[in-house]
Amino acid sequence: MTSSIKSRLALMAAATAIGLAAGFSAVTAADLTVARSVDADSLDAQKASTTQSLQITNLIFDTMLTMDKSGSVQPGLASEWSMSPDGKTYRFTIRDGLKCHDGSSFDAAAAKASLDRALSPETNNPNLSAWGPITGSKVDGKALTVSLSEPYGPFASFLTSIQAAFLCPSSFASAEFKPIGTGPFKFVSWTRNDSIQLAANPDYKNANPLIENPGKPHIDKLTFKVIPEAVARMAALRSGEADLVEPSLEEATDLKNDSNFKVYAAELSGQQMLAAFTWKIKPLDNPEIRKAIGMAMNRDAYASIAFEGLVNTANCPVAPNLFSTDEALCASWGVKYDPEGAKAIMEKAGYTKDKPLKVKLLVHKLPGWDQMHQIMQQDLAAINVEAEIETREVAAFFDYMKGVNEKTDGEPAVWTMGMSGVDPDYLTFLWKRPGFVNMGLNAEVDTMLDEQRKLSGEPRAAKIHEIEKYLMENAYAVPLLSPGWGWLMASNAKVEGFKMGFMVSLLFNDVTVSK
Amino acid sequence: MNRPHCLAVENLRKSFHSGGRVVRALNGVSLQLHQGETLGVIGESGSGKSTLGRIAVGLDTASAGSVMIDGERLEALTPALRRQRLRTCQMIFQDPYSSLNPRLTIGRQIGEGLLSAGMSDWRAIRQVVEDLLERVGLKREMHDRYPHEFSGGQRQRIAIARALAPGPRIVVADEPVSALDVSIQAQILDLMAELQAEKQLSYLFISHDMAVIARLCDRIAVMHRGRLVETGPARSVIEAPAHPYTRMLLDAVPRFGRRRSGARPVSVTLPQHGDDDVLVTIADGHQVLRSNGS
Amino acid sequence: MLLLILKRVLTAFATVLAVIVLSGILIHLVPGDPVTAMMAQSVTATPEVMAAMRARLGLDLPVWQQVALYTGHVLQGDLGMTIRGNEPVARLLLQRLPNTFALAVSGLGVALALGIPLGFLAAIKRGRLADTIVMVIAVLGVSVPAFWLGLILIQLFALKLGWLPVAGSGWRNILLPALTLGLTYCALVARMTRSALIEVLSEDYIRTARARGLKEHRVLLVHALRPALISIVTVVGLVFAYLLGGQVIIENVFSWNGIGRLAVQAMLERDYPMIQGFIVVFATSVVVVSMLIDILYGFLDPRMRQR
Amino acid sequence: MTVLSQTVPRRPRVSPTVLLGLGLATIIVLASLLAPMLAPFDPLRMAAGPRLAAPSLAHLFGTDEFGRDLFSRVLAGGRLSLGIGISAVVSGLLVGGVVGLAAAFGGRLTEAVLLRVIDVLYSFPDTLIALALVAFLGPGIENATLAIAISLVPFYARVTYGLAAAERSKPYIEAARLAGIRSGRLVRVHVMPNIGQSLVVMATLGFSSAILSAAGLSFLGLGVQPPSPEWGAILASGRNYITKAPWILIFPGLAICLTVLSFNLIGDSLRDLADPRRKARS
Repeated sequence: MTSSIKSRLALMAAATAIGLAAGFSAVTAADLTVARSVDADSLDAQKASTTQSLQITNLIFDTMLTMDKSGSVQPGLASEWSMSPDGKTYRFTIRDGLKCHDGSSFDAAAAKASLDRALSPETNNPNLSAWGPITGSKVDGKALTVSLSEPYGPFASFLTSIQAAFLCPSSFASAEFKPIGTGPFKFVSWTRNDSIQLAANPDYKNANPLIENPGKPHIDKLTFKVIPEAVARMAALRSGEADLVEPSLEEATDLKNDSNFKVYAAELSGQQMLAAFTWKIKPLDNPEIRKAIGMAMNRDAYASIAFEGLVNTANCPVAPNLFSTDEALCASWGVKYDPEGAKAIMEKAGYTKDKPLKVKLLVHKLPGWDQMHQIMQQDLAAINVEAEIETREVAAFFDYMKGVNEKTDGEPAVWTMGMSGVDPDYLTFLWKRPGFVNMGLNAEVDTMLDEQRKLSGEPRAAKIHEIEKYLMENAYAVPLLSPGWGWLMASNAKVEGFKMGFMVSLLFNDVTVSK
Repeated sequence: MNRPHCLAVENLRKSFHSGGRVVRALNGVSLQLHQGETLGVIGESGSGKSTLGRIAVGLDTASAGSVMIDGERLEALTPALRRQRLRTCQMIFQDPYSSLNPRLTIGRQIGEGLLSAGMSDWRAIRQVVEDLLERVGLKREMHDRYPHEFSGGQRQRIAIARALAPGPRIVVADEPVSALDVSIQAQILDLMAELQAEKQLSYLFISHDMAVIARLCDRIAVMHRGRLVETGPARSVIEAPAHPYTRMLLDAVPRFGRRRSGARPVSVTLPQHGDDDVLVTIADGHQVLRSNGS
Repeated sequence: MLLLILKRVLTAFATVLAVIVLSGILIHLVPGDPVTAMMAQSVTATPEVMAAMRARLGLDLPVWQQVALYTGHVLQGDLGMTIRGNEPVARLLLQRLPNTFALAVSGLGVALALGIPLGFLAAIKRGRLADTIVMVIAVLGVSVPAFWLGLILIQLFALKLGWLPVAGSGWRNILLPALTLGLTYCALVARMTRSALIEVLSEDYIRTARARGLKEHRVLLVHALRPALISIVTVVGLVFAYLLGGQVIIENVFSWNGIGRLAVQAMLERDYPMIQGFIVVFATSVVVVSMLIDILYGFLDPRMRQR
Repeated sequence: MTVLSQTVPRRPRVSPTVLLGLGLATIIVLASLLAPMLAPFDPLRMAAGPRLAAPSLAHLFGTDEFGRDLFSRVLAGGRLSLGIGISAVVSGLLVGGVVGLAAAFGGRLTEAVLLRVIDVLYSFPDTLIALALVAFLGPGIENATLAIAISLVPFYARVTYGLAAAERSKPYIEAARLAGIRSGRLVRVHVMPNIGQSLVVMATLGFSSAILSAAGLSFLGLGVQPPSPEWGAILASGRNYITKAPWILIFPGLAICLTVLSFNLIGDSLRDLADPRRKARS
């Protein structure tokens, strides 16, 4: 493992030299304005929980490791790393000459300070559990050594994620948090719900394999504006007020076919949409009924009509492109679209046109999803299931679902949700009891989920497949589409080199704006 | 002086808060209304006479002082008992238009007083109401008409009927004829006089019009700036007014003014009264407020 | 007079205090809490993490204790920190108040600039066709859904004509939301102007003025409009206090960074200190505005000044 | 409509604005009531025509993103919007009326307490109240209606109190009090019939604002849920087609406008008639 990393580093050093030479001529100093629908809620990467926050913090801070397109882990702040044979100790060698935005240097001691803060209960880190069973860390020259109480397979992947940012100690030295990191952009100002201003970090050295530009980003100033209304965002893009926006789904296809605009989709979003059931409530406790409902869902229509053909159907309970995900394998376990067959099952169970099964369709608001639910409602009606749609705001929705999933009687419900991450370990978060919004299943699943965490490589992949097979054969989940939210961006044609990374991270290092 | 009084007020005070200023409407007024008499209260607008009337029937409460009916202090009673005692006090309002509910037949409005007095059979109530209508000079079949079908004078007759329905012994009439034509005024005053004799009513008759007061009242009480400045038998007050304010009021009435002096008074300086000032008896039952020390 | 002001201030203070306590209790009685709302999108929050977070934020205390603590802090001038983002509530509110204020003032400005002339016209043409047309136009303004009008205005002015920007906080950005707001409230102003003028015009002194042979426009502008303004001021006060609460939908459509959006966001996120901070500031500004209106009222009406 | 039978005969000259309002309102109410008969398609049926088709003879208002017939949806939406308006106003008026009357006739302490509460609530923008309530209650047609009703309560309480307090000091009420009539009967027999007309007028105006609030809530995604063709909900889900298929936005928007306009015109004119100052003078 270690040797391959070294060779890769050498390659990168060469690439850096070429990039620098080529870079100077192409670079035009420019400002870029991005318009999003929602603002960040915090720029403290260890406290933020929303994608919109992490999209920003990911520009200010770096991660210890990075991930390439194939999903394998690469160096980041650490130039190399190793894992002890028992899988309980990790050693990260921090790169030389790393500079924080305020001029201080980022070394192993700084990394330890940041890790300690991430793990401290004082911090209220929403992602605390994802760091794994860490028992301690120590500085060893240029290296940071982290010890765990037991093997934790997803650890390296997690360290590449936008939730695992390493902060410079100066950012949390005083009572008020200052976003100071080592990332490609420096924090300038933030007016909540209005705009965030960032400036290029002139000292930046890139390690992310998704990025070509080895040094300072080409653009000088980066402004994130909040424009909640999609119509207004589109108007801003068309009028040139913004260069890059979250487009409305309804117009994205048109933009795609218009040479004045470009549309970007995050293939590496790690996002997955699922339909789930209140399986503790009759008659949804019957896997056959759940399967019938899954068979009624016309996922192709959801993708082509509700999402204007901008997303793909997905077959696994885990997003495509993540470790071990095998779409073909999943397809063989799951249900297939078969409304006739589904109707037959329902009628056999006593649900006819005149006496339909009444369920709630519990959902939360997102572009595309709203339309998908309307088609879904029609799909269900075709198999004698009368579904009443109940939409909530995201925050209220999951809070509400917690209560719904706890119940063992009452009105049965079908509900939809999305999940994203860089590692299939999020299955643990979802399905291990009590599970996300109380959706945890049973002891058998709990055991399998614990086991996969202790494994790595092929054995871990096999265990994950076992879990996925169980989930799908019992129809606890119906995988729908991927990706599903905020994965689209659109720009005018003058913008070059914009990319989207894992978990819908936004990469501006290579961006240039032609006149 | 020693005749029994049915209504008495003692040292009544009332202040209002208006726009941050305190307005003193009554500054310690004591007065008795004797059984069967008509006591006229006269004064310019703002002198507190209407406030006095409203307090007497319970529409307002005094800031200090007490109201007695048949010698019983109302403040000491429970609210229920107070309401019961106050039922013997009724009021006739100035404006015959706004004092009747435009959306209720006059029969119902008169009958309500009977209802709350304990009658529950609307047929019986109707009989009594029709009798009352007839008594105040209206036709029985007007029972089912609405107020807007009547003239001002007729309305005031209805108002009188309504005031009489609960069988009161005391009637406070607050400028009952000032909104009516002069020709109608006389008819209403005559009606009131007839009814008084017939039902042994006591009237507290409030007016700013000395001519009206003189016509109807046995005794007169003159109010000025929340104080009682002169009180006495009607004749005595009119013929020998002792307070400058009373004189000024009489001067304004051609009939009385001319007879008294024959010439216009040059100017009148009215004394400023304080709380120490006392009513001094100058003739039998005739008292006047004298400034202390001045 | 001084006593009156003092009494006013005390009543206002008591009102605000009552609002804080009442709203505090109500907010805490509603199911759902900020921690669950915050963790809704988090992939890795466990129940233990969330419980710890609740304890740190004091959300595990009984409701009355939380409300009492909060009220105490407010009395010391401390509105607390938001649960999301851990920022001072007061700073966030202060950041937005100028925006909301600016939008309220300019929206009101448009409403007056359109409403007074329309009402004036309707009043002098009373009962004629012009009156009907003017009033229908004015009422139309209040009948259009603001968000719909907003979208159409954006489409027209920002996209088709390219005259005005879509989002931001410069002076050119305020034009579209101010116009939308102004059209909404111009009907109210026009109505009030019309009926106030009609009333004034029937007064004796206007007839006298006309009889004296004064020029008609002088009668209207000098003798009629000024007294009519008194009634308009009352409406303006009401509308202004109302606008200060933030125009949630308008602010969303035009990406105007005002207090209404902040409030709604806080409600969706169950950010208690933020919600309460909004209520405190809002209740206070309503009280202050209504006091100022009373004073202005006094200046316009000489009879009131004397009292 | 009771308003008119009561008011119009009293004043022979009916203003043209009220006629315009009445005409519009009649058409809208009739169209909504007869929607099932008039609509050429099932408003929920997808693929009744091509997606996003422009208005044509087959689809008078065009079709939406699912190929549903917009004309049928707008017709069906009328029932929903009017229904929400009516139920919100009736319940808001009922509760607000009782609170207002209680404040006016419930004794000095009740009056002071209730007035303070009403005043504070009244000062909050009603959209904000409705929004907060829906955010807490969860969206849906019932909750939205409830939220709008509640947001109207302070308004109606305030108006009822104002009218009742003005009525309270009139001599005929005092006379009735002197006759020994208790508050309950006083309110029922004397006050209500006299302020009822003004309340009905206020209800007409509240009805307009309720329809607008419902549309606003739906627009924010917190009101009536798709696929229900409530006007605001159609606007909300169709708004991103503003450049591609503007008819999805135009027709339901116009429907809201005209409905609200008609009831505003009726309410405004009736308010003039019911204005006590004017009545006193005539």
